[in-house]
Amino acid sequence: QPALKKGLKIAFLPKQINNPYEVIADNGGLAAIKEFGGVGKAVGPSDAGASSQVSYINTLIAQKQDAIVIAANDANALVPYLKRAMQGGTKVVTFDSDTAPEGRNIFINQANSEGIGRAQVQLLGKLINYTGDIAILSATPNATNQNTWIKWMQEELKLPKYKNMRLVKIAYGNDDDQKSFTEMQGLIQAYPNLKGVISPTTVGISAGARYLSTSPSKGKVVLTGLGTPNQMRQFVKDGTVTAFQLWNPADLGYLAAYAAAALASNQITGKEGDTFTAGKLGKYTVGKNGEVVLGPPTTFDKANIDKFNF
Amino acid sequence: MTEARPGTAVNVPRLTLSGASKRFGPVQALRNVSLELYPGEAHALLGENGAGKSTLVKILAGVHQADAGELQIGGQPVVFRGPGEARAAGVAIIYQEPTLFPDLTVAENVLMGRQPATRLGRIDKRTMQRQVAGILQELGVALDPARLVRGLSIADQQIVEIAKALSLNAQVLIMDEPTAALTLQETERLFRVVRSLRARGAAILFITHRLEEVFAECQRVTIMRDGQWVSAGVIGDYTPGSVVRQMVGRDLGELYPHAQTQPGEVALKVSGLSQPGMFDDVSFTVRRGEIVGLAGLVGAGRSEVARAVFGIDPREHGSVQVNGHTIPPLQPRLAMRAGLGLVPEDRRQQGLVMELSIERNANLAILNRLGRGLLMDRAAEDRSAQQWTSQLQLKAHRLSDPVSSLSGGNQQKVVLAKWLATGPAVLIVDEPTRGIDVGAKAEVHRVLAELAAAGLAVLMISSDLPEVLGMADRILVMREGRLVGELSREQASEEAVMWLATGQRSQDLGGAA
Amino acid sequence: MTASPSEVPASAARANPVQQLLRARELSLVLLLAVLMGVTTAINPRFLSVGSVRDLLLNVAIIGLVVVGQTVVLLMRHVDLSVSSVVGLSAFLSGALFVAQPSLPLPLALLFGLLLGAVAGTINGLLVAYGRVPALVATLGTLYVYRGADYAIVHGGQINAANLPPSFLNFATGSVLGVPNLVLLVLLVMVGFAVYLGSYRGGREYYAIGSNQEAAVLAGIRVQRRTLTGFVLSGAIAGLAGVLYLARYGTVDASAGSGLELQVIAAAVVGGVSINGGVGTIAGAGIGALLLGVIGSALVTLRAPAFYQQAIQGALLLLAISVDIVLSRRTARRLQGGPK
Amino acid sequence: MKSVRGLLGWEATILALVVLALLGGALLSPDFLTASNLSFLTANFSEIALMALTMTLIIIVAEIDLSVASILGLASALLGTLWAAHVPMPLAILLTFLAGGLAGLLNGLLVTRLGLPSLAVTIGTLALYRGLAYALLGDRAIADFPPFYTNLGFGTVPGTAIPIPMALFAVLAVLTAVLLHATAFGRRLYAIGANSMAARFAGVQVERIKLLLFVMSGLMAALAGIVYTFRFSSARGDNGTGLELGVIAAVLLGGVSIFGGRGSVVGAVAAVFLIGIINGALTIVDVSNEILTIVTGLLLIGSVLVPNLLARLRAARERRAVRPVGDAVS
Ligand SMILES: Nc1ncnc2c1ncn2[C@@H]1O[C@H](COP(=O)(O)OP(=O)(O)OP(=O)(O)O)[C@@H](O)[C@H]1O
Ligand SMILES: Nc1ncnc2c1ncn2[C@@H]1O[C@H](COP(=O)(O)OP(=O)(O)OP(=O)(O)O)[C@@H](O)[C@H]1O
Ligand SMILES: [Mg+2]
Ligand SMILES: [Mg+2]
Repeated sequence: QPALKKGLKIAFLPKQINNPYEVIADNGGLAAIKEFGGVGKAVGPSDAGASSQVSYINTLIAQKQDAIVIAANDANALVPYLKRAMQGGTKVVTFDSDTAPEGRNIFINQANSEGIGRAQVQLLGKLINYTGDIAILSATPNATNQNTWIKWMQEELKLPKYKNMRLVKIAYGNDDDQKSFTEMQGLIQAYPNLKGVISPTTVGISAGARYLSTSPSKGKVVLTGLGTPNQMRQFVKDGTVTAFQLWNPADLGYLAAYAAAALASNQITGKEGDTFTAGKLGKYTVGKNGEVVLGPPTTFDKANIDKFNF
Repeated sequence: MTEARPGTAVNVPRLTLSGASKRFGPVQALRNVSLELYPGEAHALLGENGAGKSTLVKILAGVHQADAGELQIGGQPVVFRGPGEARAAGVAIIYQEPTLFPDLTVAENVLMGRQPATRLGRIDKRTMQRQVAGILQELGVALDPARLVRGLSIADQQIVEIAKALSLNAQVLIMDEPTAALTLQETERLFRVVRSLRARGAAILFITHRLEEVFAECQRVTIMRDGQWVSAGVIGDYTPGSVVRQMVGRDLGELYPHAQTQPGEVALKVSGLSQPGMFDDVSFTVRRGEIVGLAGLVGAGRSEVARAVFGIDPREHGSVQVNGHTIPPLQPRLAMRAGLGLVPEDRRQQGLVMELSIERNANLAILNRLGRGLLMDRAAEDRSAQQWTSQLQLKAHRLSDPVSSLSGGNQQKVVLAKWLATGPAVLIVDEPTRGIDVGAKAEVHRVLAELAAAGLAVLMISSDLPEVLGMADRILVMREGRLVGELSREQASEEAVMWLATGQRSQDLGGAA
Repeated sequence: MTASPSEVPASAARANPVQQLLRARELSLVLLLAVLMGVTTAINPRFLSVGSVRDLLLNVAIIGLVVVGQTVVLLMRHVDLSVSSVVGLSAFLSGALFVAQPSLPLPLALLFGLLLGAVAGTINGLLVAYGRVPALVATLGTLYVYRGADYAIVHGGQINAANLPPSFLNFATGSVLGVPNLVLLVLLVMVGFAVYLGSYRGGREYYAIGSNQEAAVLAGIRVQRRTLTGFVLSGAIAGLAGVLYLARYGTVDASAGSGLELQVIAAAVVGGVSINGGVGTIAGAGIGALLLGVIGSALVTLRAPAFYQQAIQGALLLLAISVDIVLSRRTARRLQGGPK
Repeated sequence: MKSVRGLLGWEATILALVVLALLGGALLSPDFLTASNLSFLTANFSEIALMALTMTLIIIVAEIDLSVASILGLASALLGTLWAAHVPMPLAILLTFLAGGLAGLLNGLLVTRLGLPSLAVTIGTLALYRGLAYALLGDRAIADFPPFYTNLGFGTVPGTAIPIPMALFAVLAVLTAVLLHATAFGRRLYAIGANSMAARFAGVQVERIKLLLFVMSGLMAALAGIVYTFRFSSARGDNGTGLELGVIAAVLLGGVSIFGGRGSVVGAVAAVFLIGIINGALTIVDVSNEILTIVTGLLLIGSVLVPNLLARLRAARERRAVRPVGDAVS
C-alpha cells in the first residue's frame, strides 16, 4: 500500500459553517490533516441549504482540491456537482449526512443507521417501561440522516415488546433552537398522555431539555436522543434527562479526513473490502456501498458524563 | 393703530429683506430682491407664475437659505437655518400648497409641537381642542377640531393652514395664495381676521393672483418679474392696469374672451346621478361649443360629481353619456375613449406625477397614440409634449426636467396640456386657474374659448365667481350635494349665484360681495 | 357671531369617521382573538390551562417587545428589518459576558443589551436620517452586516444554559403573582410607550413625521433628530429583547433570532399599524403579536399536522388582515351612510 | 432630469464595478477568470436573476413581492409531485406555471381588490406558499427527473460555457427591458409608482396593471422553481428558502427606488452580476461566509449612501462657488 501523500489539499464542507456540532467534527478533521501533513480548511454556507453548498463545491473544484469532505444538505441535489468534482480528479467523502452513492467515493457513517435508530427506541422503552405515547422531535423534514434513523425507529416499534408504546407525532424543529423549543412545548401541550420524546438531533434535544427543565412536566416526560455532553450536562445533573447517546463528532471528522487522504493517495478506491489506517483510531474497512462505520454510539448518563468534554 | 398708517415717517419696517438671491441648479429663481414689511400693513407681493414669490416666502420661512442677501427683523439681522427658527422669531407662514398631517386631527395639525400640556408634560386634549375651536370660530368655519384631516377638501385644508398660522399670534404673517382655493365667504372672513391682526400691529405679506383682493385689502405692493424686483410702493400709486403691465411686461388681452356661440347637440348628458352621503339626483347636459359653469360653496359636492362622472369615484345611481355613448361607472379609460377629460382640482395629488418629467406628464393620457406598434416613438413623444406646453406658454428650463421644479402656476399648465393633448369632446375642468397668474389665466381662458368655438363642450367648476360669470354660457349651482338651480348668462350675477348656493338672500351674506 | 351659511357643509356631520374606524379596528382584532381562543378551548380545554397560558405569554413576550420599537419606526413611515440580527447579536454577546463574568448582576446585563442595541440603532438612524438611505435599504443592509458580525464572533460557538448563572435563569422562570417576570417587563415597556406616543409632544412627533414629513419640517420638528431617536429606540428595545431571549431559551448560537423581523412586522400590521406611516397604536401592535402567538399555539394544540402548520398559519394571517380591513371598511361605510 | 442623469450615472457605476470585480477576482486567484468557473458562478444565481426581473417591475410600481422564493419552492414541490405521479413532463411544467400564476394572482387580488399593503400580504403568502410546498411533499424529495430536462438545467449552450438557464435569462432580460423602457406599458409603470392617484386620474388602470405584475411575478417564480428543480435534479419543499431577500437586495442595489417610480432593468441586472461575482471572487480566495454576509450588507447600504453623499458634496461645492458672487452683489 502506498503511503499517504504529503501536502494534500483537503476541504471540509459542513452542512452549515456555524453549527456547533459540525464545528466540532470539522476541527477533528483539521487536526487529522495536520497530523499527516496536509493543507486543510473548512468552508461553507451559513444556511443549511443545498444550493449554497453547490456554490462552494464549484469553488473547490476551481481551486483543484485533492479531496472534499462534505456533510450533504440534500441527498440528490449535490450529486451532479460532486460527480463533476470526481471527474476532475477530486475525491469526495461524505460524512454525517450522505448523498446518493454515485455522488461520492466513501461515506463515513457515525454509526450504523439501523443501530442508531433501534438503539434510541430501546433506550426510551427501557426508561418509560414500554408503555405510553411517544413523539419524535427531529431536525428539518428533509434531513437525510434523521429521516433514515426515524425509519429504523418505526421498524423497531413494530416489535411486540413495544405494543403499548404509540408514536403520536413527528415534529420538526428545523435545527433551530427557538423553533425546537416551541415544538417541544407544543408536543407536551397537545398530547396530555405523552410519556417520552426522542430527539435525534443535538439542537433539538438541548432545546427540548431546556423547555422541560422549567416546565411542570419535568420528570413526567422522558427525553432522550442524540446530544453533546457539554450541552446536556446541566440537564442530566438536574434530572431532566436520564440518558442520551452520541458518538464523538471530533472522531467522525478525524476518520473522514483520513479516509479522504487515503483516497487521494490512491491507497484505496472506495470499493468494498478496502482497508486503511485512521491515525489513533486504528484500522477501518470499507463496507457495502462504500460505507465506513465509525463505531457504536456512547450512552451518556449521570455516571459517566463528566468524563467527556465536547 | 395710528403709527400703522402707511407712508408716515414714524413707520419703521418690521421685516426687511435686502439683496436676496437664490439659485436652483441652472435656474436663478431670485436675483437681488428686496422687500420691506411694515407693522399694521398688508403688503401684496405680485408677479407672474414662476416670478419667484414662493421662493422668497420660503427664504423668509427658513425653508431655503438664500445664496446672498440679508434679513432683518425689528432692525436686528437674523439668519434662519430652519422653519423652527423663523417661527420662533415670530414669523408665521401659510404656504402655497397645504402641508398637513392627514392622519392627525385638525386640532393637532394646528398646534403640532405647541400642544397645551399638563405640568407632567402630558398633552391636554380637551384644552387643545377648545383652543382650536376658538380659532376656527373666528374664521367662521364649522370644522370639527377632533376630526382627522384626511379627506378634507383643498379648501378646508387651506382653512386649517390659516388657523395654524393664526394660532401663532405672530408679528409677521406671510400668506402665499391663501385664497386660491377659497370662495367669497371664506375669503371675506379671512380678510376680516387679517384686518384685526393689522389693528394689533402685525405685518402681513400677501400673495395672490386676484388683483381685486390686492386693491381691496393691501396698503403696499411689491412687484416681481423673472426673479427680479420691479417696483414697490403704496397701493395708491398703482392701478390694475399698471400692476399687470409691470408684472407681465405688456398689456393683456381680454380676460374673459368667450363669445357666446350657437350650441350644438348634447355632448355630455348626466342623469339622476346619486351617491349616498355625497350627492343626490344630479342631472344636466352640456352641448358642443358650450361652456357650462358649475358653482357652489366649498363642500357643495361639485368635485365629487366631476369625479363620479369621469369614473374615479363610485356612483350608486344614474347614467352618464358622452356623445350618445353610455359610460359605465368606475371606468376612466372608457370615459376617455368616449372623449371625456377631467382636469382635477388637486394638481399635486391628482394631476401630476411630481417626480416624472414635464414631457412624461404631458403625454401620460395619450401614450397609446405615441407608439409605433408596441414600442414608443420618442420623436412623437417630444413633438406632442412640445406642442401643448408651448401653446400654453409654459415657462420651463427643459421638458425633461421633473415637473416638481416648476412654479405652481406652470404646474397647472402641464395638467391642462395633458388633457388638451387628448383632443377631448367634453372637458371637465375643476378649478382650472387655481394659482395661475393673470397672464396665464387669460391664456387658459383663450384656449378654452377657442376650443369651445371649435365644438368642445366644457364643464367648468370654479370657486372664482368672476371667472364663472365671465366664461360660462350657463351656470349650474349646487348646494349640499344637490343641483339647486340654473342661470343663463343673462340672469347670472354674483348675487344670484350666491343666493342659490346658500339658499339665503344677499343681505345675510355679511357684505361678502 | 351669527350663524352663517358656510357652516352647514357636510364636514361637521361627518365628524371623525376615521377615528371611530380605528377604534373599531382594535375591537375587531380582539373579537378575532376571542373567537380563535374560544374555538380552540372548546376542542382542547387544556389550551386555557394555567401552564399553557403562561407559555403562550412567554412566547409572545419577545416578539411583543420588539414590536414596540418596530411600531415607533413604522409610525415614521420607516421600517427596521435589522431587529432580528440585533436580537441575535445581543443575545450571544450578553451570554458571552455572563461566561466571562458569571457574577454580573441582572440589571447590568439588561443595560448592556440596551446599549448594544442602541449602538446598532444609531447606525441605522444615522444612515436613514442623515445619509438619506431609505430605511428598507439601510436596515436590510445592516440586517446582513449585524448578522455577519454575529457569525464572525460566534463562529460555531454556543452559549448553553450550563454557562449561565442560576440567578439569571431564575429571573427568566420566576414570576410575580403568577405573571412571569419577562411578561411583566414587556408589559411595562408597552404601557410606557403607549402613553408616550399617545399623549406627549415628543411621541406625537412620530405620528407627524410619518403622516407628512415635509409638513413636519415646516412645523419646526427636528425631523432628522427625531428619526434618529426612533431608530435608536427600536435598536435598544431589540437589544433588550436579545437579553430576554437568552434568559428565556438559555441556548444561543449564531442563528438566534433569524427571521424574527418578518414576524414582528406581521404582528404590527395585523395590529393595525400602517406601513404607510402615521397610523397605529402600541395596544394594537401588542394585540397583533398576541393574535399571531395564539394562532401558532392553537395549531399545535389542535394537533394540526406538522407539514400543514405553516400553510395554515399563513392563511390565517391573511385572513386576519383581510377580515380586519373588511370589517373596518364596513364600519366606516355605516358611519358615513348614517347622516345623509 | 437631474435624477435621471444621476440614475444613468449609477448604472454606469455598477457596470464599472462589475468589471472591477472581475479584474480583482482575476488578480486574487488564477482560478477565477476561467470559462468553467465563470460558468458555474453565473449558473449559481440564475434563479435570483430571473426573479429580479419581475421584482424590478413590481418595485417600480411601489409594491413588493416577498413570496417569490416560496412560490419557487411550491413550484418545485409541485413539479416533483406531478412527476412522481407519472404526469408527462411537458404537462407537469404547464401545470406548475399555472400554479405559479395562480399564486401571483392571489397576491395581486389581495393587494388590488382588498387594498391591503403588499408587504403584509406577501409576508402572509410567504408562509402560505412555503407551507403548501411542505404539505405537498412532506419529508420526501423527488430526484429521478429525466436526464433531458436535468441537462437543460445543468448544461451549457452547446459550444459555449454559457449555462442554459443564463441564456434563458438573457432573453427574458432583454424582453423585460424593452417592456419597461420602450413601451406605453412601461411608461405607465413609472407613473403608477411615483403617484398612483395621478395615474388613475390619467386613465391608467392602476389595479389591473398591478394585478398583472403580480401574476407575472408568480409565473417568473414558477419558472425559477422549474430551473432550480432541474439544475439540482431535486424537488423539495424547502427549495430556495430565503432567496427573496437576495432578490430584493439585488434590485435595490441596482438603483431601483423602494418608493417606486425609479429604476431600470440594466441596473438591476448589473447588480445581480455584481453581487454574484464579488461573492464568487471572495469565496475562491477562501474569504469566509461571515465576511461575505457583511460585504453584501455594506454594498447595499453603500449603493445609496455613496451617491447621496457625493450629491451633497457637489451641492456644497456649488454653493461655495456661488457665494462670492452673491456677496459681491449684497
Ligand atoms: N426646488 C426647486 N428646484 C428647482 N427649481 C425651483 C425650485 N423651486 C422653485 N424653482 C424655480 O424657481 C422659480 C420661481 O418659483 P416660485 O415657486 O418661487 O414661483 P412663484 O412666483 O411662487 O410662482 P406661482 O405664482 O406660480 O406660485 C421657478 O422658475 C421655479 O421653476
Ligand atoms: N376623500 C374624501 N373623504 C372624505 N370626505 C371628503 C373627501 N373628499 C371630499 N370630502 C368632503 O366632501 C365634501 C365635498 O367636497 P368637494 O370637494 O366635492 O366640494 P366642492 O363643492 O368641490 O368644493 P371645493 O372643490 O371648492 O372644495 C367636503 O366637505 C369635503 O371635506
Ligand atoms: Mg408660488
Ligand atoms: Mg372641489
